[in-house]
Amino acid sequence: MSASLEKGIHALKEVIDAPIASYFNSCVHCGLCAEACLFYLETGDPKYTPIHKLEPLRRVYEQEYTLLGRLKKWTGLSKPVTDDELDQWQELVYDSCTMCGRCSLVCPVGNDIVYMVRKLREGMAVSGHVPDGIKGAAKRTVEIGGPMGLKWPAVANVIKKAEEATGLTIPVDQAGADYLVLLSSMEIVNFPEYLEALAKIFNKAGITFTLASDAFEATNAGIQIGNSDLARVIVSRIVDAAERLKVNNVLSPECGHAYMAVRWEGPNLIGRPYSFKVVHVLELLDELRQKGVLKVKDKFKEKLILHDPCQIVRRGGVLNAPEPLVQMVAENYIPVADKQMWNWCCGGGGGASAIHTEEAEALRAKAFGIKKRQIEDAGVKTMVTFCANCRIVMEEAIDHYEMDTQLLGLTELLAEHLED
Amino acid sequence: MQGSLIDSLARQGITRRAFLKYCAMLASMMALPPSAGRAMAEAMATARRPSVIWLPFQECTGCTESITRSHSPSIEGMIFDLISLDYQETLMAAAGHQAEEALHATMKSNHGKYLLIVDGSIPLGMNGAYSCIAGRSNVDLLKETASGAAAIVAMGSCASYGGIPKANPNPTGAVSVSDLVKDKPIVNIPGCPPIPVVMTGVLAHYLTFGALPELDAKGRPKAFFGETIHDRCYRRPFYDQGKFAKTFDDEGARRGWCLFELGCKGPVTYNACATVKWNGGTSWPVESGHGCLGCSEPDFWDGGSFYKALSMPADPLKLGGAAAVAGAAAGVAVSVANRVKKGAAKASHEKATLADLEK
Amino acid sequence: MDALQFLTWVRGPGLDIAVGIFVLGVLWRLIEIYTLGRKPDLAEARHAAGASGWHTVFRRSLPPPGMMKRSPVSYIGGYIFHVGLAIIVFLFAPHILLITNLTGLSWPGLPSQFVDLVTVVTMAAMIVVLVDRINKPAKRFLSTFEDWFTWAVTFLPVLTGWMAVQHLLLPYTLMLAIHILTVEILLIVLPFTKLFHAFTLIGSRWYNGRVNGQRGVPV
Amino acid sequence: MSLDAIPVHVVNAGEGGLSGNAPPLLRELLTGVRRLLSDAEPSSIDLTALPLTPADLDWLRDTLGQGEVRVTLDANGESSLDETACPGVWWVTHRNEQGAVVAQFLEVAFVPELVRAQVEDIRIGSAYLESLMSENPSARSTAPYDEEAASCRDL
Repeated sequence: MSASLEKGIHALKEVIDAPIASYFNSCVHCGLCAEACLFYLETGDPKYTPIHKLEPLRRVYEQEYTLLGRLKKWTGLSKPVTDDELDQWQELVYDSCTMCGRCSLVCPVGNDIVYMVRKLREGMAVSGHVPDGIKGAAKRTVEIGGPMGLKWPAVANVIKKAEEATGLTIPVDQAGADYLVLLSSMEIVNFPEYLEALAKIFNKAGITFTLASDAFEATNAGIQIGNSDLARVIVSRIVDAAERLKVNNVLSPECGHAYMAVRWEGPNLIGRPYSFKVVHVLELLDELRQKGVLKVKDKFKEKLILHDPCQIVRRGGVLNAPEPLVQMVAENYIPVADKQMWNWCCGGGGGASAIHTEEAEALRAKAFGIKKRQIEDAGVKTMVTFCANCRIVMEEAIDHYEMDTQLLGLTELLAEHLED
Repeated sequence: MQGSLIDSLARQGITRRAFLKYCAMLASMMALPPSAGRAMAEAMATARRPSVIWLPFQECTGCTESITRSHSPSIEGMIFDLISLDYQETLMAAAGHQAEEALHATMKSNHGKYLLIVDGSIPLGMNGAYSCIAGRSNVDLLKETASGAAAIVAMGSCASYGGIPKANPNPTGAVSVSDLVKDKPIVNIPGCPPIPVVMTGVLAHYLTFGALPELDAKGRPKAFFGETIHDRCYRRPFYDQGKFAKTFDDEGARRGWCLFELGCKGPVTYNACATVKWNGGTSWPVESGHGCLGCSEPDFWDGGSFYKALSMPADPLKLGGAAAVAGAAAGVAVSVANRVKKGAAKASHEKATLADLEK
Repeated sequence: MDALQFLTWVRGPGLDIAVGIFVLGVLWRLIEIYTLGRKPDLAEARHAAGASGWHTVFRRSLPPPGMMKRSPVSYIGGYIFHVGLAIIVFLFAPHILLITNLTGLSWPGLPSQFVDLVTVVTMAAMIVVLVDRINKPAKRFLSTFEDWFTWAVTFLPVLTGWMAVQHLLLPYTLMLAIHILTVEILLIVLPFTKLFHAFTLIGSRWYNGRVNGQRGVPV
Repeated sequence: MSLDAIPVHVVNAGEGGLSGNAPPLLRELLTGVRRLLSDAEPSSIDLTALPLTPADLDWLRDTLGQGEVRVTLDANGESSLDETACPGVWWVTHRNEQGAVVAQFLEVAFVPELVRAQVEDIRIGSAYLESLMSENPSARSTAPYDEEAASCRDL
């Protein structure tokens, strides 16, 4: 049962719907989406024009679902989509598209281009045109549990260390807790302090929480590849655990696409609304801040700017929570020009960071140029964000450009300055 | 009736001064320099009067009446006398064989020099049997007479373009003079009827300069048919301000506003009615409150209703209903086909596994 | 076939056919597009002010922050010729006459000298936008035959209409007939090309606004 | 209801201002007058053929002013041949029977051509004088150009 062009076309025929039809009939080729896409702006290469990345999907829609399109296909006027065309498009749909969604906000006729990229990836995936990096991550997540192949013992060990560091207990598989806490592998491996910060904050706020030994992983490589069947398998683990432990809320960690997967795509993947709420850690912290539970004893002194991760802010809708939190904990926070839903992507979201081919990494470095200018224009040495993947991608880019910029996680920053 | 014009005019009680005034006015109207006026006066006064043959074919005598001004004799009528009208059925005393002999005598004696005026269209149907004179079809008569003519004047829309007899369905197969005669200089003076002064202007020009005046693409004298009625119309300012009469007796019509909405064909009709006017300068169709019919343009009778505004489409929504039904039907057909295809695709969905990611 | 007959045909049967194909095309394509359906979003909606389909339908007509700087020609040129076309079609006396004859609705028009000026500005804007499509790499890369064709099909009616009113080049009869003919071509071509964005734009913006509004993002 | 009952206030497009075509005519008149003086050659300018707005004509009329001689000619409608303030320059206006102006000229001449009696007319006039002197009243014709008498003669 291997991937094939027929499967790809078949998948596209399943997902093409009225919005996609309306979008393709509205596009006037004005090129404004390119002016909003960091890959085009930083490289100047017209092939990175967002709507152009959807050319195969457009032709399948036209040939399958319009009368004139069918005629054009039969008369040979419109060439059917070929396998090597999809192969050529892989670089456009994955390497040079982080699904940051900025193009969808800019299109004058209202085409939701990122919505269509997500659908096109359904066809790309089952036709075997997916970057190896993401394919590996998906394989590991489905077979082992997480994109980095972590198993529960590794998580348990991190929990033990966190308990020693904070002196607080971190419950596991505790039924009836308020929050089921999810972690992303990035946090378990690179930023274990996130769990300690959470423990301290929850303790301070008096909120009960638990982890689930069979559903600790928040990320969803199925979404990144663009295959709903695999994504359903991954997200069902979280839903089953949450329903088994009868928690009221599931806490999505500092990870971009995880929030999109669990909060917004999950119900549509499993085909029914959740019986619990999904809350992003920032939304929770903001709630605590408003209740006055979250207080800081001192403030972070140096100048810093905030990077709003696309999947959480622009596409996820967590618009207003981050800024007040940063203002609470940072002495002189400098707001950047394009912020919140107008922010610029770090260049690694939507699975792009998992692609380690040379060209992809060079492209990401180039795309980081826009973020580099933001940092330099603000003249800061520190940048805070709340997505582990953004931090990794930007740290790599900062090393690449030998900049001395320090990256902080917002939750950890709050925890460090939390009132005892 | 030979002898110079000035003698006959004097006998009619027209002083030389009056004649000079008339020539000055005519020259000005034909946009000729004032000096041409005097030249016209001399030429016409002394010219040997050319012989003119007037051949009436499928015509209603409206042109004859308009040209000869039978209802009010004036200088123009007298000028008309300037020509020795040797053959004109309505006006000549002779009839029958006598008239025929006069015609053939004139043709023989002035061969190649006489002016042929044609009035009415020429039927080709039933090889010309629709209209005959003395047993001979108009077609033959025209061909024979035209061969000896120095120049031909097609008088009125019928002779110029076929006019009303040629209107759909054109039962008699009527055609215009220029459709039949190709080898002679022809000047068309369209109009239903044409303006008298145009006729005398052309004759005066022919006599003075021995040639026909400058013609436009449709063979009409540019001096009179160079501009559209619309461009010369005194109600034009109302058109520019968008002030239109909606019905023939509403406030706008009383105020003398533009009749564009009531079907005036002024913008597409070339003629001199707006400046020269009719009935001795009394008035003209628009001034009397009715839109121009465009009678000096070819096939004006088939140019759509006289009361439907030019820019107004006839009935664009005529096919609208049927088109809407057909459009909806096509749309629904495609949408059903789409639903079936999408449903089948969904039904035959095989749950993707990791293996499906590998080629 | 002389000018008056050509005008009569164009005004009569020609326009009937064109309007017929236009109505047929619009209905067919609208049904073909919007009956493909859309799965309802099962995720729990986040209620944020100003985040809904209809807000986007209007808000998306304004340039997003920072975009005007990036390609002013597209925006300013686009606004000018779209507004210009609207003024010419809906506020020019003979056109209002046409609409009144069809629908009975009537409203005061603008003085024709002003509309002449608007027409010239509109044509200038369209030419600038065309040059921009040739020069700007992203636009040129995207452009297919359809883009150049639809530009011409939209530009010609404005040009010939203006020339008819100004009595330029050809006699009024012929130029008016050519003007109406170019309008007919525009009507016939519209539902089957990107010009159909005039209709689908509302649907597209609504979907975009709806999907993002569900997640609380006022796009 | 006669035509002029229609309360039409025609706003002629050019009514407003001067078209600027009138002033150059003065120069043309000057050359005409000089030619008249030097080689006694008359000339005339056809005003109706020129694109002059009513305002231009009024301006011209005011500028050229009024002379000492005003001639009215009754022939086929009234015509007026008035001398302007500049002797030798005459403003000739022809009207038809309905009184509408059909032609206007600026004639540069010692005497406008139409004012001079024409030779043929004089000859007919002399025949009339002779008839006046003849004895029997019936032979006397009532006027040199008797309309009714003329029309009864053969055409």
